[in-house]
Amino acid sequence: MTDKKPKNVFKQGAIASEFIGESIAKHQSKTSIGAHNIFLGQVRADVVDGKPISAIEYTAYEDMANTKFHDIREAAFEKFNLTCMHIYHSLGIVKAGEICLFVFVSSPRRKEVFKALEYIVEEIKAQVPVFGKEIFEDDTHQWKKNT
Amino acid sequence: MTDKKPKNVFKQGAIASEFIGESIAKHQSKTSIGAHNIFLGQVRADVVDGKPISAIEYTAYEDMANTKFHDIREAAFEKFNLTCMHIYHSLGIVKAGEICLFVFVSSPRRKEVFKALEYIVEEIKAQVPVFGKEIFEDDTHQWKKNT
Amino acid sequence: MNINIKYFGLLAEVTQQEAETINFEGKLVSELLDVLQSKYPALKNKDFKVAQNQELVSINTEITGQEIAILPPFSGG
Amino acid sequence: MNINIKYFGLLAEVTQQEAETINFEGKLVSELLDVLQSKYPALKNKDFKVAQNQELVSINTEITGQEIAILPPFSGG
Repeated sequence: MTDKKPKNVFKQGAIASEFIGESIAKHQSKTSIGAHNIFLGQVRADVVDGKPISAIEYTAYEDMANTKFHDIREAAFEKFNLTCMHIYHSLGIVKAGEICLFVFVSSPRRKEVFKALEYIVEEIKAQVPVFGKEIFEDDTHQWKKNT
Repeated sequence: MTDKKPKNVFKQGAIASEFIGESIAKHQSKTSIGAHNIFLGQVRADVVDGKPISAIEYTAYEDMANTKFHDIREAAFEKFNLTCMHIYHSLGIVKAGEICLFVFVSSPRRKEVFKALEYIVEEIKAQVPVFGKEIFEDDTHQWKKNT
Repeated sequence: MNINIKYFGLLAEVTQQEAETINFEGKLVSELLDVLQSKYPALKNKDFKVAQNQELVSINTEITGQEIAILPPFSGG
Repeated sequence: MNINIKYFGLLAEVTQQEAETINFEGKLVSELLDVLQSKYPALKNKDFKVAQNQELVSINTEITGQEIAILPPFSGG
């Protein structure tokens, strides 16, 4: 199913593991699905100049970001044989070890979900105006760069 | 981390969504992880000659299967930069819509998890002696064939 | 020598058992399969692989193991 | 004309604000950037993209929109 209007992909704070479990449970009534593939982005406690990152604070150009998420979604449904797709991204503070990105695709066939999930995640990293401020334990910060 | 001895990958019956959520939660203390990728195989209610499949009953040559799962695990750790890997496969009855395979890989970097997960799932399909009996609502059956 | 043979999936249906012990005096996997296919003619039309000591082997392999498994196409996941 | 300018991430730090309205009499994105870089000299050394009406545009694009966003490198996920 594709939605015609951009919906809000952002969630305030970290994405809870229970929420992910419940999302999986909701798909068990869809018996045409044979394969799910889930990507989770987790905040790493990278050490920079001896100081570990304790959290990332995410901000976004929200309207443009939701439009881009929508475009990525539509393009993925166009390219791949998908039954469902869900994307959630955090805004605000997400601590090291917590989850900041949850992408969930489902299809009758496994080959489709592998291709689709990698496509969607790479598109999100490249196309969506979200900005991560990496905060150290001493309250200094640096701006996250995607590689 | 790699284990030196094959462990039992099989679980009796379907894999619960709560179990998956809890597995994700357990990884939040591992703050070197930046990306998780999860594959879930779900039993499809395919219709054959007008009859829908209501469940799959899985059997396996268990000792050989656990050895093969172990070999796949070791090979994946060798090939890819992974922090963790978990594989669970159902035995016995799994109803349409329920989950029969759960593969979970984690790494500092996303590129690694995409390559690793697809490798592991394809290897499981090709190398592990597990057999699915597709059961129709009228209690007739046919033997599952992987494509 | 006595060999333990295990049958799985469709092949356990065809042979109507999951395991049996047979006395085998030959040398190669192919000879053992001749014996089994005489005993269970329906095996001839089936697609299967043979594992010896949990490793797949070709029909030209010498039988050295005590445990032989007759495996239909794998269909996990 | 009046243009609403939004700044994000590092660029909001550099300009010390998240949004402002400026009166702009030029035509191209490049001319607007000249104005902003005069106002905020630290912008000159920064890597950023410009979005007009939520689409990325090049510096040779004509300004037609009321909302321009100055965006540092994306770092979602």
